[in-house]
Amino acid sequence: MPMKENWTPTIVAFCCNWCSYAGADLAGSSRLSYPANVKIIRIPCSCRLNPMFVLRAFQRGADGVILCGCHPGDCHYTTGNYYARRRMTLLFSMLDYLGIDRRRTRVEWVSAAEGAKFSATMNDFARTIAELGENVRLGDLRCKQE
Amino acid sequence: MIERARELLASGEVNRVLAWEKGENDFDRTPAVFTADNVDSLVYDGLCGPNLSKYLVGEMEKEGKILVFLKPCDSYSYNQLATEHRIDLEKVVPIAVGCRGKIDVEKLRAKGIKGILSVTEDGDKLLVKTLYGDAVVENRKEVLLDKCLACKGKEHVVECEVIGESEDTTEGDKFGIVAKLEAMTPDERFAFWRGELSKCIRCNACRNVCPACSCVKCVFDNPNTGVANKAAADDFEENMFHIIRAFHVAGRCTDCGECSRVCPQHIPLHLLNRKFIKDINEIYGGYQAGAEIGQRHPLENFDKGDCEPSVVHVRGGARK
Amino acid sequence: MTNNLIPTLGVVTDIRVDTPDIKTFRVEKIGGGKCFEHEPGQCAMLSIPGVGEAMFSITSSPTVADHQEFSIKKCGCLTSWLHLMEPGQQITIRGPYGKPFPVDTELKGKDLLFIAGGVGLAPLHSVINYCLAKRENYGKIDVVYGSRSKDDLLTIDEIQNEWMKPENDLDVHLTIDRAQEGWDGHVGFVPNYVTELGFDPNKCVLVCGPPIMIKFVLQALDGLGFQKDQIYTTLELRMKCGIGKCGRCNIGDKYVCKDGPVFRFDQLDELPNEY
Amino acid sequence: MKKISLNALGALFAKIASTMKLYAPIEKAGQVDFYEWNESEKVRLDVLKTVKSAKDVFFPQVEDLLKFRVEGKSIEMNEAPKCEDDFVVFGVRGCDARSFELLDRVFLVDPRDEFYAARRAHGIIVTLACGAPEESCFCTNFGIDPANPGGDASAWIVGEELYIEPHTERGAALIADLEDADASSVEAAKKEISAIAERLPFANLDLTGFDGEHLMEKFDDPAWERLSKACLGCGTCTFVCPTCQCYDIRDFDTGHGVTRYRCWDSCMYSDFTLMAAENSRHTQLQRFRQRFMHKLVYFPSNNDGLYSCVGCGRCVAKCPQNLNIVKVIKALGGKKA
Repeated sequence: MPMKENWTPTIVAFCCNWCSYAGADLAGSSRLSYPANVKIIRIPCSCRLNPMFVLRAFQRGADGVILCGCHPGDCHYTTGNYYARRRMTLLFSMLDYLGIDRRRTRVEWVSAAEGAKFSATMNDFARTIAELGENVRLGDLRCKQE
Repeated sequence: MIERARELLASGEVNRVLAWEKGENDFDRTPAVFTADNVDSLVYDGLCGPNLSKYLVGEMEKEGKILVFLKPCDSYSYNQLATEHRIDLEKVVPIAVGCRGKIDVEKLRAKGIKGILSVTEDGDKLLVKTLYGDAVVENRKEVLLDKCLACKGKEHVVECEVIGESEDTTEGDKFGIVAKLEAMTPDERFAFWRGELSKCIRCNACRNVCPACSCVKCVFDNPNTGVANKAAADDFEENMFHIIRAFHVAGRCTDCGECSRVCPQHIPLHLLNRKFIKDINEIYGGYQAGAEIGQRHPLENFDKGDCEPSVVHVRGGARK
Repeated sequence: MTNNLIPTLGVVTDIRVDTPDIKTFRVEKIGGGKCFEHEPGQCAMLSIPGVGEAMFSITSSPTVADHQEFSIKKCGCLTSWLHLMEPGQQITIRGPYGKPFPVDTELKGKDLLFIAGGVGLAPLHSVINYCLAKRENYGKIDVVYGSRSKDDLLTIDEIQNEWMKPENDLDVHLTIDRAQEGWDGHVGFVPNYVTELGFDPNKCVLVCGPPIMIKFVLQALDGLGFQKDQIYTTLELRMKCGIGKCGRCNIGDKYVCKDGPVFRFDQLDELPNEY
Repeated sequence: MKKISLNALGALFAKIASTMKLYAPIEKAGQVDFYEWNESEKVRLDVLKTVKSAKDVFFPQVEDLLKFRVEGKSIEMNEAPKCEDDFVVFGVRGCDARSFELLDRVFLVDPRDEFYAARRAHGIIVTLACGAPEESCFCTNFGIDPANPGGDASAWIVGEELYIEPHTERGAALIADLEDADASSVEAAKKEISAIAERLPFANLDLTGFDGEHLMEKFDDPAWERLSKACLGCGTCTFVCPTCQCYDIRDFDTGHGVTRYRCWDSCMYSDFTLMAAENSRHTQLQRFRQRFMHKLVYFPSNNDGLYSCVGCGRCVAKCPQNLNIVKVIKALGGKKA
């Protein structure tokens, strides 16, 4: 598929309510910039992230998907992120196995105090995705036609 | 076997028997529930590929005990279903039966044998009668089901009465093909899976036969999930269905190989499941679903020292 | 040439709240007027793009000149969406589908008895109003209508103010399942009420309601001496195409969308009990 | 009668494909199905049965019906385009060719299906006789002759040559340039096919009693319980079947509009008849019975006794648990009549 003109990557960031969403908030209130094309979706805990959510984000036009949650050990629900960690490890590995670039998926632990880390992570991820180009392998053509 | 089934039926210990019967073709084997009236038509031989354990889930609603015959690999599915409380051990009498690997009629066809009328075993030889004359397959190992080439061994993991001898029919490393795929470039892998998955007709046979896919209502049938559909309208939906199908059974899949056996398009679906098994073994330590009742599987478990998902970025698989 | 699977656009010009879970929607063509002509008992496919399409019986009489109405109970995905709509919303509509009640043939000149339960009045509503508009064609008309409570009685205003007018010569017998404050009418289930009222068994009966009610109404009518070929009902099954091709709404070799939804009970008796 | 060497078929296909679309049995990832032909594809005329039948060509598994765009309270609607150009389906077996006539009885009767009708009007069918029928074939029970498969033109493979006999003008136009041939070798091949067809294990099924007259008797037969026992409720039999025509209509929200599409559905699925409140066929027994009753009783009752089965045997070969229509016919047929 030819690269669209003026293409900018669309990134979906799933953020846990207790740490990473607050981290994003802190980044904003500290006037740290992160790319405008990062769409944040708040989830109650990183382990709420159903693998289907990741796939559907790609279906509907995401070029990269990142999950942010509390640092291991700091989960508001004690252990949620440990489960999420295993699930995402396996899911990302499977996507890689199907030939979908592994750099399009990422997990980062961002605490409520780490506004700077949030901003840096997003900038870095957006740069990576921009280099990779548009996601054509795991998108839904019907959602792209316009 | 029929003898033993008849004995148990006569003693009243069980009131029905789950086993196999002959289908319309001489070589067809269909799962069936027998009672004392028709237990004589029970068949067990080298063609009885179907895994019976999932039928037990439906049988649990009925009164009385059921006798089920389990091949060594089926016993893993049985344990897994018992672990998930989908079968009530009080209502089942399992008997283990010997297995020397099951014959895949499709593989006979792939050998160019057309118009098969019957398949008879003679030691390691197979005598095949066809519309176009007879054929002989020297070694039955040439035409075993794919699942039998990754045999889990001759031991039954359910403690029960055993009838007959088993044989380990493993051929080479069961993760060999997975490893081969991992060694490809992402483009090659993508091309391979697109080619395979684009054949999918969404008949759901892989899902419905799977002993681990025992949800009462599948996400792909539930209109409220937003992903329910009857046909894959584009590439993405094919990918999504198969990723999610494999993911939902990850950690619970015993690698019974039924998904690949039933696929009308011969998509090697077990390679998706086996990838998860291989990853689990390598990252979280060796695990065999269904090895014993009551195991906690790796995805409902964790270790504080687990590696980060970024491990995917560094381990295995050729880089672009 | 019209394509049967392609709907036309309609606009919902009025929404009336009838009961806590039933609303009546008035649908017109864009620019006014009826989307199509229909006969009493026929259905139409309504749809909201992105939500789904479903079959609804047309509640208004064919004699209404400028619109069609649908009384719809909120029970599934599409109906919940319909209930969220506001007037002025466009929807898609296609139809009419199915065979109507034989109002101008078998039922003409007969005494009629309508028996409805809950939202089951919706399809009969069309027939009753049609009969009232052509009153001279029919003999005595009785309506037995029941629902769970007085708040669940559909179009009660119309029943009391229009149907019950003396010049209509139409008897309405209302009942609710359980006694309730502010209700001085009959209390009890529809089948029992039918037995209590004890109708003359030479009438033609049109019945619609929940399956359990229909089952017992049949027993009640049988007890009164009615024959099965005097009793008509209208059925509902899952439909997708409306034109007898998608394969889901069949009962035996009959398709509800094409050969029904109106069936006479002696016809149903010859079909498998899969409805 | 015309003929062409099998080696030269590629040139014939290229010539046809230069003016219109050409569908043929093509191998992809080890399986053969009808796909659009181009020079890089591998045509497999030697494979008797494609996995899916040829009905895809006229009634695709997924097709768009219309597109909506919703803005506020208003809706904009655009009908999907219908087939407007002629196309050729090459290598259809006799059973599949008959299945088109059965589908016509569903889709072309009033009110007719315009999407299907457009494809039917533009499709040119070249059939291929079955050189080596398989054990699962039972088309002869339904009056189909695997040696004379019909269509706009029929082809026979004899040795290294393909003989083609046109039946219609459109069929004749396709092969006008080929060299004329003598029909005698084809006659011999036909005899051979017929001889095998007679020896097929399911060649003589007793279909007496499968008609509208015995509807309730068949419906109430206690054998359904036993027959449906092993049914997984998957859709394999319905999706490989050339005559199954049930479909679903669904909406897909693309984020910038709504696409309404139609796709195959299966009466074997638990949600096939599910409504908001209830399900008229809630057990697998009922669903299993529906499929076979439809093919063997309901359809003939509405269509002058024609069965909605062409005996292609795909379900016989593909059912994961080896349940099939032959088993049903044998269990319920013949008796009582």
